[in-house]
Amino acid sequence: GGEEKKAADAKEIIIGGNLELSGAVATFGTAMKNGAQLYFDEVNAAGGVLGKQIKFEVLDNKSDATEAANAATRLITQDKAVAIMGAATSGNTMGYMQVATDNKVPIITPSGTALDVTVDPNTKKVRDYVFRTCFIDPFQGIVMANFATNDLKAKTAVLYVDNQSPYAKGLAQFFEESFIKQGGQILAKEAFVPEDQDFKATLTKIKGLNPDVIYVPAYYEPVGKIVKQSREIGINVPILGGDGWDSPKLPEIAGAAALNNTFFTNHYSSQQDDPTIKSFVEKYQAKFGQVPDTFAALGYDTAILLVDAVKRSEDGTPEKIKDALISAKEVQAVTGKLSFDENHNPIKGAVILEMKDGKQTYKTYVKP
Amino acid sequence: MEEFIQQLINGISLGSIYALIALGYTMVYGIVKLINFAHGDIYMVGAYLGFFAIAILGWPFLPSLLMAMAVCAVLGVVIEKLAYKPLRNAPRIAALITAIGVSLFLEYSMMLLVKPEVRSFPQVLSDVQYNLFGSLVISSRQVIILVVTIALMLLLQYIVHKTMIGKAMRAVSHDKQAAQLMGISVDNTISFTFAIGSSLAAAAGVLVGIYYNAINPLMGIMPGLKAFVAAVLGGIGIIPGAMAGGFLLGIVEAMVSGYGKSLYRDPVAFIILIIILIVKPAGLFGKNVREKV
Amino acid sequence: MLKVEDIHVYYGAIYAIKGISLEVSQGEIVTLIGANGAGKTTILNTICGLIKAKSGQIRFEGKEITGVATQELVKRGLTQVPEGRRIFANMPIYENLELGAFLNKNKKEVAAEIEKVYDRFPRLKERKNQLAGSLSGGEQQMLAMGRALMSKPRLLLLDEPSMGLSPILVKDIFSIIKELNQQGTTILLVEQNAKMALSIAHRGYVVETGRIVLAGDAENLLNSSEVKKAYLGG
Amino acid sequence: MFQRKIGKQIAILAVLIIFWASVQAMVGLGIINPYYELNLILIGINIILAVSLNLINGFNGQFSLGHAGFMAVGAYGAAIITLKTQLPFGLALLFGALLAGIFGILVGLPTLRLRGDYLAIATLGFGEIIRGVIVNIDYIGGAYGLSGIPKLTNWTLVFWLTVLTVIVIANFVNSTHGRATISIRENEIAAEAMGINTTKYKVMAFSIGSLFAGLAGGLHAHYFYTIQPGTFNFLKSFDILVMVVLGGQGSITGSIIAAVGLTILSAALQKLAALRLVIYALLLVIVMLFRPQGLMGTKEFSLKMFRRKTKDKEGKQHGTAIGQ
Amino acid sequence: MALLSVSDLSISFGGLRAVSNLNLELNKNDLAGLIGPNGAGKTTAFNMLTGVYLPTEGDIKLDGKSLLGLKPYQINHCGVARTFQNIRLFGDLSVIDNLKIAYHSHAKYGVWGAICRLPGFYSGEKEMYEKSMELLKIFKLEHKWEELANNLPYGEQRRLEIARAMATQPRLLLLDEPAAGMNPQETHELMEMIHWIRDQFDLTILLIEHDMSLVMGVCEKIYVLDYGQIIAQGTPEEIKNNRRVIEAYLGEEAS
Ligand SMILES: Nc1ncnc2c1ncn2[C@@H]1O[C@H](COP(=O)(O)OP(=O)(O)OP(=O)(O)O)[C@@H](O)[C@H]1O
Ligand SMILES: Nc1ncnc2c1ncn2[C@@H]1O[C@H](COP(=O)(O)OP(=O)(O)OP(=O)(O)O)[C@@H](O)[C@H]1O
Ligand SMILES: [Mg+2]
Ligand SMILES: [Mg+2]
Repeated sequence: GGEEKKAADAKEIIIGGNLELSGAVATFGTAMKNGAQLYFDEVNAAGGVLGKQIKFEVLDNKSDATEAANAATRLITQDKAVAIMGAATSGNTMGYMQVATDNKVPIITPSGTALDVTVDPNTKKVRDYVFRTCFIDPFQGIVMANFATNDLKAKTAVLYVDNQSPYAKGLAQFFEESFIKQGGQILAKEAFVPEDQDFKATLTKIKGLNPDVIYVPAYYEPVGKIVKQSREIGINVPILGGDGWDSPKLPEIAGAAALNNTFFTNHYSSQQDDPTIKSFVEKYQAKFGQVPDTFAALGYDTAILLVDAVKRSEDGTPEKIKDALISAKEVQAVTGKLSFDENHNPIKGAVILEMKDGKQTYKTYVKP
Repeated sequence: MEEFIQQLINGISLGSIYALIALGYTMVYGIVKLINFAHGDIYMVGAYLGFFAIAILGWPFLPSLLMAMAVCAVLGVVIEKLAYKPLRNAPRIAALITAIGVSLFLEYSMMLLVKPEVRSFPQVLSDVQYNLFGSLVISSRQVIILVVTIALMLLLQYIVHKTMIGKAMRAVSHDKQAAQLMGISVDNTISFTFAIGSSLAAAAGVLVGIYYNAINPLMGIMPGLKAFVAAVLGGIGIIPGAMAGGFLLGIVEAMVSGYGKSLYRDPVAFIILIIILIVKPAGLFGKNVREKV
Repeated sequence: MLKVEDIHVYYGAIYAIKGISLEVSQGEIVTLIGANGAGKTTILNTICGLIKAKSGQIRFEGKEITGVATQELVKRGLTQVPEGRRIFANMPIYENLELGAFLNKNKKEVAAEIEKVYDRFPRLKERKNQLAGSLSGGEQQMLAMGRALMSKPRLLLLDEPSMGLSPILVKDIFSIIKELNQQGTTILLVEQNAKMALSIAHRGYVVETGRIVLAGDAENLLNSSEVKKAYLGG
Repeated sequence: MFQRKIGKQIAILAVLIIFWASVQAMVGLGIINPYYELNLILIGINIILAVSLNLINGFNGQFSLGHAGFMAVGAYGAAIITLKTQLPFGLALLFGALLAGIFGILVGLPTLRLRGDYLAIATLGFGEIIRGVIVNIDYIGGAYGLSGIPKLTNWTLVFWLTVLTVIVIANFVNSTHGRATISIRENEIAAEAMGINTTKYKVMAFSIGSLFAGLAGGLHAHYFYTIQPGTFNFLKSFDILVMVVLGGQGSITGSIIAAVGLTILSAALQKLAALRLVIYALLLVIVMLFRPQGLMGTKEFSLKMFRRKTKDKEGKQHGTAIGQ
Repeated sequence: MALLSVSDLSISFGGLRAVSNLNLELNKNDLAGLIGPNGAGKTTAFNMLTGVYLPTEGDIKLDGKSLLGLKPYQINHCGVARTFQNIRLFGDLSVIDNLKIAYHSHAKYGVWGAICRLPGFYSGEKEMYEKSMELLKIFKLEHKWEELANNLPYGEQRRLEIARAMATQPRLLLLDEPAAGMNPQETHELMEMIHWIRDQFDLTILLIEHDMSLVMGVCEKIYVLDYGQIIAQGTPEEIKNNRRVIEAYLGEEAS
């Protein structure tokens, strides 16, 4: 019966959310959901797109790849979503992208940075229906390696990675390659798991190696503890990281003083004078009572990209939305003016931020 | 050599946290024979209560700690009355599943209540780094946690083995009906056990929250698991065993990270654990008492 | 002293006690005899509050005790030596005895009581630091008796105290029971060993499948032909 | 007696074929959409997991918390074969299952002298070791996991393999070997004294259980395109354990009912995010409070349960507490 | 040659020498008793005979073959079966399953036969069922075959334990207090049964018991253990009148 009802005839446009609302990375998924919801609400308040309201249908994938596939199947076949946003991690995105591809529904992961998400590593072909809003691992890794060699004059480095996160491992890999290519030396590769509380054993070992810099591509919660404990045991060298660091929580956990002499790559700086950024930060704070982190910003931007694509698709069908995404041009978003390259990765530059007395300060901008 | 000692310090400091949580775990197990999987989550609730008192109400450290302990003691007793007591005569595994249920309930109702994000404590306990013999570093908080752990271990050991209520606890653990025939109130004794166990968990939660300075609703899962491992390693139900197990686990982890590959820390730690268990099937302190036939 | 009136007890769907009334007066030894599964243990457990009766009344020293918690009854001077000993296996003998006097907060008195028990059962003194679980069956029975005496009960319920004991100890146990009685403890004794039980008891009840089928003076029961046939081995 | 068994078996087979065919038809007609089909497949996989864990925990009375680890071995074993060789899917599944079974023996032999909670910790540790090792092997994808696994699992395959699992385990359990296994749960000392080689049967239960967990893993890997070490952590083992206990330890039909029920419940609550786990947790506690022995206890669900009320004794065979 | 010969068997638990230098000889078809005060070491001796405890010294030979170091199940396969002082039935299983489990070592089909339900399975199961029912008849439990073992009254549980031991088809049967908890009537029936199975199955029986009516009534030879040592052995008459036994065990006025 209702099977035939096409998205085009429906009263609402259903956009799916396949996000981590429970389980290990529930924080990320929740922030993304908030960010996206903020934008969808704005759009709906302004009359919606294509004359329809947007309904953001979010399912919890429990931070698990299998559940992500489960949720995607439901969003597509039950809820008739025309596009899906998610998941927060590369792994969970990879868990469900094949479901979307099989059903020809475009998906955008706000923060799945692994290369393989959009490009099949075996065939080297781009995955038609998969997009992302964030950097890819190589870009951030390389940018930071360059910064370490050129600006910090580092010759030796230690990698300290979240062992369960493909994101962290990806960044580390490209940092390593690029750093070595420029004549640097990696003294050791160490790992932790995100639930760890105590890092002192490994840090003691790292201290003994006496590197020029330590690269810690990971999310802010363990990073905060790592920075704090490094300083406690007397490691004073620069500590470097990626966009996972961006959170108002970081200085709270690590302590402002400990964070001095740390640097990380990011999409934008919440201190930047850009009006888009300013208004986003204000609106988010008004609605959710806290400063947005990267995940919230990426969720917001993903929503912008999706709405833009729906608008340009004219009929709101998944196929057309996909085409519209491919042709997205300079869409003004919080994390930059976004377009997609041939591998469905956003073309955007990175900023390098330095933490000074608990504040992010803008260091340099690196063009894509 | 110096690095080795530093790693030993790191291991003991990490281990004292496992031990601190394991104490309550092992005591409840010893008396009620229940693997209280919710223990790690009471630890989490304790941390949040401490956070609430210190960060929101602006209370000083000690009253906050005591409040968290008291509230969690009540929470533990309530959980026992509602979820475990009706299952006293049921198969042990039923209570275990209920405990898993309670654990999930605490985690996710807290997630709804306080949101999933991390919180950090204001700095209430001053933290001083001491440098010993040049480059050895030890912090005042590490010392505090270690001292608290040992003190609580001794206190618990005293309560369980030397006081009459402790003897009652052991009697109840062995045979509830026979204990009643001695004039012991089983309900009160078990409530007391849960109250102590839960307030210990809360104390651990507040201390660890302040020490690592980050708490979230799922923070109890891993330490809960590690503490359980520590308790088993030491011989579950045996109070000094829990402490030894915690220290051992901490030291093993530190040594593997420091001298082996941190990439393989958890697998190696577990392999060592399994080997220890194969050699000592009842844990380090457990006597492998054969059932009298 | 104890008055049980028409109690009915169920284990789930199993109807174990089908209306039993009995009475024990101050200073008496009363024995319950009956086959396996007749319901003797159930009666004792109901009296001391470990099982709840579906209906019926139990009065102890004039006060209604139906539904009163076991530990409260112990306080009031009623305790039981349970079937199968139920000693605390992972505690040494002396701790078992200490627990017997759980309600007595006077350390000196407790110590004196323990000495009395040791005098009665020297074997326990020899092994006072041994874990109770590794004692032999007979040793455990002695411990169970001694432990119950620690609370200085006025009414003592004994459930098959002679089970698994060597003949010499059986005699000992029975003479101890008699002696206890002479020193003022009222005793309700459940026994398989009907002959011995009736020989020290004042009165007896015969229980069969949850009902009392015969009651009377111990001597009469000992000589009744039905009892002889069923419980005295011809 | 033999005749009657054959009659019964044919009847059961007929019911199964009818069930399978009607689902198949409804899938074809689109009455069962891919989402429902996915859940049917999940149900099948969960049944295999629960029934196989029940053999270890329920029938043999050993407390294993490492079932997800064996599932991981099967999943990776099978996926590697399909991804890195040209061998057919059937062989891949078999390889995964056998590999898990071998791991079962390897884990079983040294750890079976441990009892109760000590065994639980050792098996849990084993599951975590497997995961920790997989995370570090780049050849099999490391933390990324393996992706691009072809979708070879389908409803028909899952259905018949679930049936096969249930039959094999039920037949094992309802035989002298099964009784030997159960006697260890009941009283190990007595079992040993009655001539039962307890080590042999413990290892057997462990390896058969893990073999089927491996099979479930292989099916899982080839349905969801990708597998990651994180999927097989101890929380997954808990999930399976919950199914076993909820259904009744020692009841195969209980495990089946619980696996079906919990899978549906999980799907039904999907929209509720954190609230879903609160509800799930409450349900878990409530069910355990009202039925501590699990839904079925150690009994099996059968039509006889209804017949017995009207027509006593007559219909009974040499049926026992173990059930038929 | 003796069926069972125990020489200088000793065991210590920590400092406690529970059994010391125990010597025993049982010939085929003997029906012997092992008595002694509580804690004398009788059960411990059984535990060593059946491989539950490893003796610290001494040897146990069955038909000339040493049983030392064998696991309990291996000793059972050699033909030694036992009952336990504290009943150890498979409580949540039916009466007949308890027996079928004991028949396991004589089962006629393998694991594959079971899983694939080969014809051998059905005939094997049928045989086990029939043999178990036969035993149940002998022990007057056939009407309770479907009952859970836990639900049997105590006396019947004791009988079932003996029946279960018999199902392993032993040559030597060890009974630990088989009459405990039975009333005189039941004890009397048990005595006759022990006699009967000894003759019927060509068994050798060694039993521990405190009920003197049973021991004196059924045993042809009695060993008395005290503090882990044999203090007397002989016929019931000799034992009854042995001063040391009276002092240590029977008590005065032993009629
Ligand atoms: N916990 C229980 N659950 C179910 N039924 C029980 C329980 N305890 C006892 N029964 C049943 O209640 C009846 C009475 O048992 P009880 O133990 O009181 O008998 P008894 O006279 O003490 O026997 P014995 O001489 O063997 O000790 C028996 O049929 C027994 O099977
Ligand atoms: N595992 C053990 N650890 C320590 N002591 C033990 C152990 N097993 C038995 N004993 C001791 O060995 C002695 C003999 O015990 P055993 O059980 O053999 O006695 P028994 O002759 O069977 O007595 P009963 O007739 O009372 O059953 C006892 O003193 C007992 O305390
Ligand atoms: Mg009784
Ligand atoms: Mg004995």
